[in-house]
Amino acid sequence: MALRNMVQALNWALRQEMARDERVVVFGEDVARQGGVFRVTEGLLEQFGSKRVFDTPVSEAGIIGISTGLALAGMRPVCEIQFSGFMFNAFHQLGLMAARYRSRSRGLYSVPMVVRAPWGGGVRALELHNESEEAVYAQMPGVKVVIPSRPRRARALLVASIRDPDPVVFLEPKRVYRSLREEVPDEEEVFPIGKAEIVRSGRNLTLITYGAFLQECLQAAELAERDFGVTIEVIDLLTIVPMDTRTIVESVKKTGRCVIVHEAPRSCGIAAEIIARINEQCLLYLHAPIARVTGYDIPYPFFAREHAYLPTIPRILDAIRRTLEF
Amino acid sequence: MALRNMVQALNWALRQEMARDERVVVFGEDVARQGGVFRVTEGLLEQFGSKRVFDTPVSEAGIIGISTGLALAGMRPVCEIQFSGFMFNAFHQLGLMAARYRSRSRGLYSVPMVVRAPWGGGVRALELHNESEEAVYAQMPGVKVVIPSRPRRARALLVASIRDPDPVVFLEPKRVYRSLREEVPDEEEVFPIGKAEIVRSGRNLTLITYGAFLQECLQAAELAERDFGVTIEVIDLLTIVPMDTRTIVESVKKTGRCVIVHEAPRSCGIAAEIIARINEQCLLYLHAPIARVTGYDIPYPFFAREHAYLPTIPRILDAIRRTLEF
Amino acid sequence: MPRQPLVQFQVDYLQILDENGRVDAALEPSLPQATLLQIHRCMTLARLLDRRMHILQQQGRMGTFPSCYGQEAAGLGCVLALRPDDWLVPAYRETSALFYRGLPMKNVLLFWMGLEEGNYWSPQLRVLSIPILIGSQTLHAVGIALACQIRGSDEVTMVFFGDGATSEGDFHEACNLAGVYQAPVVFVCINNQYAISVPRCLQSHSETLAQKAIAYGFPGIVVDGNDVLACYVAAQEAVQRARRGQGPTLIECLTYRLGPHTTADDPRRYRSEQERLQWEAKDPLKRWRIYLEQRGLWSESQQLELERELLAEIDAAVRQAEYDLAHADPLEMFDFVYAELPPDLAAQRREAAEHVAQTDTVSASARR
Amino acid sequence: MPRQPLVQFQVDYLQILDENGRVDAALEPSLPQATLLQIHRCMTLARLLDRRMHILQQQGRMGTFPSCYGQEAAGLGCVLALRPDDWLVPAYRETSALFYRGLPMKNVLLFWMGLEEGNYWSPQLRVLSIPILIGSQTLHAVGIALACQIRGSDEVTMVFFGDGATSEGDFHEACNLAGVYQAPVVFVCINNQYAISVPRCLQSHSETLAQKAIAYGFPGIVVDGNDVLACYVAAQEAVQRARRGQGPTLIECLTYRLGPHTTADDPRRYRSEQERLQWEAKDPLKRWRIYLEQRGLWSESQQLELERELLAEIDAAVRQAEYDLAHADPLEMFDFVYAELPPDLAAQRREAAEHVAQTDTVSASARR
Ligand SMILES: Cc1ncc(C[n+]2csc(CCOP(=O)(O)OP(=O)(O)O)c2C)c(N)n1
Ligand SMILES: Cc1ncc(C[n+]2csc(CCOP(=O)(O)OP(=O)(O)O)c2C)c(N)n1
Ligand SMILES: [Mg+2]
Ligand SMILES: [Mg+2]
Repeated sequence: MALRNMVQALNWALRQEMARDERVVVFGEDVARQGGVFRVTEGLLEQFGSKRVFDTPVSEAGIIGISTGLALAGMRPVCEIQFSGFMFNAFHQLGLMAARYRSRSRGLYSVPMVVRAPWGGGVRALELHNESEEAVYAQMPGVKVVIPSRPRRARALLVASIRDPDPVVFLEPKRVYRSLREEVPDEEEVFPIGKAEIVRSGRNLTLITYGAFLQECLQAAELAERDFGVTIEVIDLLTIVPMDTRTIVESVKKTGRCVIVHEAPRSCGIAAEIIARINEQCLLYLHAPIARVTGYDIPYPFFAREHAYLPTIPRILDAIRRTLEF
Repeated sequence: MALRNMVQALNWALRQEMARDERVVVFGEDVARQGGVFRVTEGLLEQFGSKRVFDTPVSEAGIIGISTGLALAGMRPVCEIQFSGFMFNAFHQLGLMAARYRSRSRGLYSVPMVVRAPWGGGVRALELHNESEEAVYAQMPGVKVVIPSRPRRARALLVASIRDPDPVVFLEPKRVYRSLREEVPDEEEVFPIGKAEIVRSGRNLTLITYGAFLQECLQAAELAERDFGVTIEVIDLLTIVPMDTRTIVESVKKTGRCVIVHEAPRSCGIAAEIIARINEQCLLYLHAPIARVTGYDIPYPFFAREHAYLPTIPRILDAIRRTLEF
Repeated sequence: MPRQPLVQFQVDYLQILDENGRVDAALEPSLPQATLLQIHRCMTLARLLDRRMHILQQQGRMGTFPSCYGQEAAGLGCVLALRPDDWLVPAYRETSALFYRGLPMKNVLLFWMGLEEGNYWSPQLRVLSIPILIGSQTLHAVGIALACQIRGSDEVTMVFFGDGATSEGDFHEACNLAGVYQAPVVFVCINNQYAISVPRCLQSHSETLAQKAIAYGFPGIVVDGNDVLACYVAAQEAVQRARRGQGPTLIECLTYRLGPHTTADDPRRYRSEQERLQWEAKDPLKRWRIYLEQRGLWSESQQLELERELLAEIDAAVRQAEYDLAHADPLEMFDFVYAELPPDLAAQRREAAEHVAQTDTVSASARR
Repeated sequence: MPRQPLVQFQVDYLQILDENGRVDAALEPSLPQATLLQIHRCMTLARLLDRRMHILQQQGRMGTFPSCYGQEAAGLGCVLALRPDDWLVPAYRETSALFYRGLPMKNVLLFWMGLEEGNYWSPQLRVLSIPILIGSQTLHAVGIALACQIRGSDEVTMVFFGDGATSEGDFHEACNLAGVYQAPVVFVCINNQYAISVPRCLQSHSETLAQKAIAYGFPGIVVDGNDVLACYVAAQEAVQRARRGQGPTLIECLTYRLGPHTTADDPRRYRSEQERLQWEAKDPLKRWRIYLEQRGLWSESQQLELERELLAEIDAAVRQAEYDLAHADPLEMFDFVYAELPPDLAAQRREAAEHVAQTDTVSASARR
């Protein structure tokens, strides 16, 4: 075991998978010589050479498009979009083309590719470098979406994504890239796509999140337990699409109360979908409305105002309190 | 008053607005000489000339992008995307650029444009000609989304959209383009963006929809009233973003039961958002889980299978029955 | 230092078999007789099938579909230059080329009858699914070409697209990436003069579409797209260049869609009958038949025999396709979304199953 | 008919003031003395501000920002050719050009301090907001140019973008549409040799970026981008062409980013010090100063005086910007999303207001 931050953990996953399977190729803007603007792909060029690790022009639709072609022809592309907001430039290639080759060809063709992208806000970055567009993928059937929150799972889920037979969008919460370290085993580790994880168990309220806000949620849970004399179950979704409804529903059946936290705009976000599923599968277990602590339905503000946009521990605590007191 | 189908009603709105305001220009693929593949823009070239009505190359990002520029410089562009699925090619221009000029420039610039697009399925069209991508726009703050269901409102809402100071995505349910006629007054008529309409009032269940499925919902409501001895309130959303939550919540407070119908994939769709809002604002009024009758979380199938994908009157009836019997 | 010329470029035009069937002997490629006849067969089949599909469509037995009438030569001529293990990425009008490549007619029928099964054929054909999103396939072709390049194999990828497609960002990004990586890909633009109603001159202000290659640093050439031989020779050159590791080529095939864009289209709204007649005189099939006859390879009676045979094949294929259509299970739409059906989607499948079964009875109730 | 040349093209190179400050008298434009001095002022201010911002960034008083060090001439030279009522669509490194145009320094500071207020200036400047999405602004420029064309006014639109931007689909669609409509727009590519770490040769396989214009049927030209005079003359020609209704032009300005891409970047990872030194020798400011001195317009003491003055202006602007930053109301982020705040969004604003107010106390509780 070694202590690794998320950047190192992801780099480790890429190294191991590239060594294990020579069909894996890595490319994107500034990923080769530069090693990625966040250094996730650092050293890969040196280790695997320029045939398997290469830079691209500034061309997001191109990156997703050639990635699709590489996958169609039997490779295992792992491409990078420099910031996930720039996925918008390639939504047609991803959502209409890559996501549907399997169904449009009735299984003759498939697109086993991974699209990695630094995702989310909170790092004082420029406009359009802070997007949380994950809910949009839910309306692009055929893709899977994974968002790790901590280094160990990040590594194990990236491995699973690379081995997955379908296109996976792998969103990396850049705010935790280097902010925490975990034991990440050197040996191979895979965590299944489609499984949420109960990272803290409790009886009085289910707190659901994913990505960077897991940290705030864990802290809020601790504070709430102490201040309100309850226990809180924290679920880390990890896979956003397809969602692990069962883990959610079982927890809510037990706790009867639920708060959901994400950075993305509220309307039609992931929290809305979770609420809808709880409504469908265990409405009568609810003691209180489910609360959403999310980004607002406004463009992510330039960074001087981002602290007012993003969920905070006080906002989460407040939602927990209201839900408990309801 | 004249009986008009939706194509005629929209054409009428365009003619009147172009005559009224010379800043209005109309363009898109095949909109000028051809008059649009569905003939919505028929005759405009002849009436207003090639400076104000023009064809474009096959270039969706280009269409939305120049439309943005035209609006920035004080024009009132009404562009057409030939089928709404091709909006994916321009999501970056719409969601990241057009939608945000007002906020990124703190009101110095604004983008008063309308993007029209035939939308939805059910007409035995090719792959990618049947998309219902409306929920995606909810994650692009700064745009408004309007989806009319019948000719009269279609006309009045298109007028409102053209006069709106912000970008409006105007989605036209192609399945009802020519399938029904209504009295549409010759004189100017405007219907406000942001208002839902109760098209049938009732006490036992709220049936919410928009677009082409209003017809099926009205029929299902009638059948349900007769078969189950209840009355059903049918709400036509008309504006999807920003949503008229108040009308929904008031209705559900009264009926205590709700079924939502749309063609789009289920997860993170408009129905999910409606459920979330009801959960937040009137959970305790609910007598039963809210039911979703929607497209499935799969790519819209090639047309031989579309009948099994789309909501049907039996599916709606079934959801109504289960919700009533819960 | 004054203003100086920095770079210069030229784009050529190639025609070998002219509109009257006269061949330029100096440029004439030597193709085996069997190939010459196979070309004729594929072009004739494409034309006959086009007519039949038009009827099927009018009878409501098929969806709207794009006619390939008048364009039978271009794609086929280019595809002649490929090896069987090369990749072919079609647009939606290269029926004759697909037949040459071995695609069963039933696939074409099923595709336009609205079944994904139309895109299911032998992987050995190395033909990618028919794309609907204009221009999108050019990027997939570059990706496939890169896969071959990375693996060190010498397969070439050929991709087709229309004049309209050249306006899309995807086309640009594909060409640019192909240039940068010197990918073994051949871009073939089937310039049929229209994108639905929009004429070529409104698609781009450039004198030719071939010159767009200059923007990416690789060669472009214009060929008579109704001349199988010119298409073949230009493609052969491009394929060899790609195979030798010398990068991509853009071939612009000048042709004309003699029919409507699709069965839903009325071309009289946007073009003159006179224009159409001018192009009809350049019909690729007529020209090819003269060429064969001049070489003593073809006769009127052979033609009649061939048409009889092909019509019978078409009848059989339509029967098979309609049988498949009638027996298609709607619920299979869930089965090819992911390699494995996720649990929640399985639940949606069960939900759909209830309604597919119920439909009859309940819709009967709806009709009461 | 044999293979024939069909079309031919040429792209020129233009330099007037060379690296050593020698001017080509035959090509030298005649600019008023005041303009020559104003150019010097704007370039010097851009360079000094760049340095100051670097310090502010390291002190945590500003976000990461893109340096314009070494590129002060290109944009400014081109903008000289515009009338005040022409439109300017910048990328994010044309600071000197924006100053020439009259943009207050405070705006530049606020923008990189993370406030939308940085993009709020007088509408009379006719300068569009600074774009972050690479290449996207080229389309907005074409739209603005079309608006002028439709209204029958003779304003021209000039748009800036980098070498990297030419790879984006948006750039392609913008050029293509501009060509088709013969829009009065001038495309100016600031080719600073890198897109972050990716060198020009990996951005496109074309010999020049200017030749991309050929793909759209309008002229392209390469100029020495560190030579204000060459940029001005090429832009002047292009602007006149556009104003006369003769359509767009693509100008490629060859320059070099002497600093890092942004303050977060370390250029040593991807380029040699030697390369940088070669380009440092071509510094546009050094060259301009020699030119002014040779014309008897500038002296060492004037330079010292100017720098003192500009540094004082910078100090004042930083103070103003930091004052504005300190007084910015976070909740205003709701107020410019739509012209009118929709009811549900107003509710979200109220929700946010509670938390912005509460933050202190509750976060204190979180710290307990
Ligand atoms: C991205 C996209 N935009 C628009 C369309 C609608 N559309 C279908 S065919 C067509 C014209 C394409 O013209 P061209 O590329 O010349 O091909 P052709 O039909 O002439 O063979 C258009 C605009 C589409 N299918 N995809
Ligand atoms: C659409 C998009 N893709 C990627 C980025 C990330 N990015 C920021 S600057 C840059 C390089 C741009 O290079 P160039 O156009 O040459 O401009 P320069 O920075 O050299 O002035 C990239 C890739 C972005 N901002 N937008
Ligand atoms: Mg065409
Ligand atoms: Mg650059």
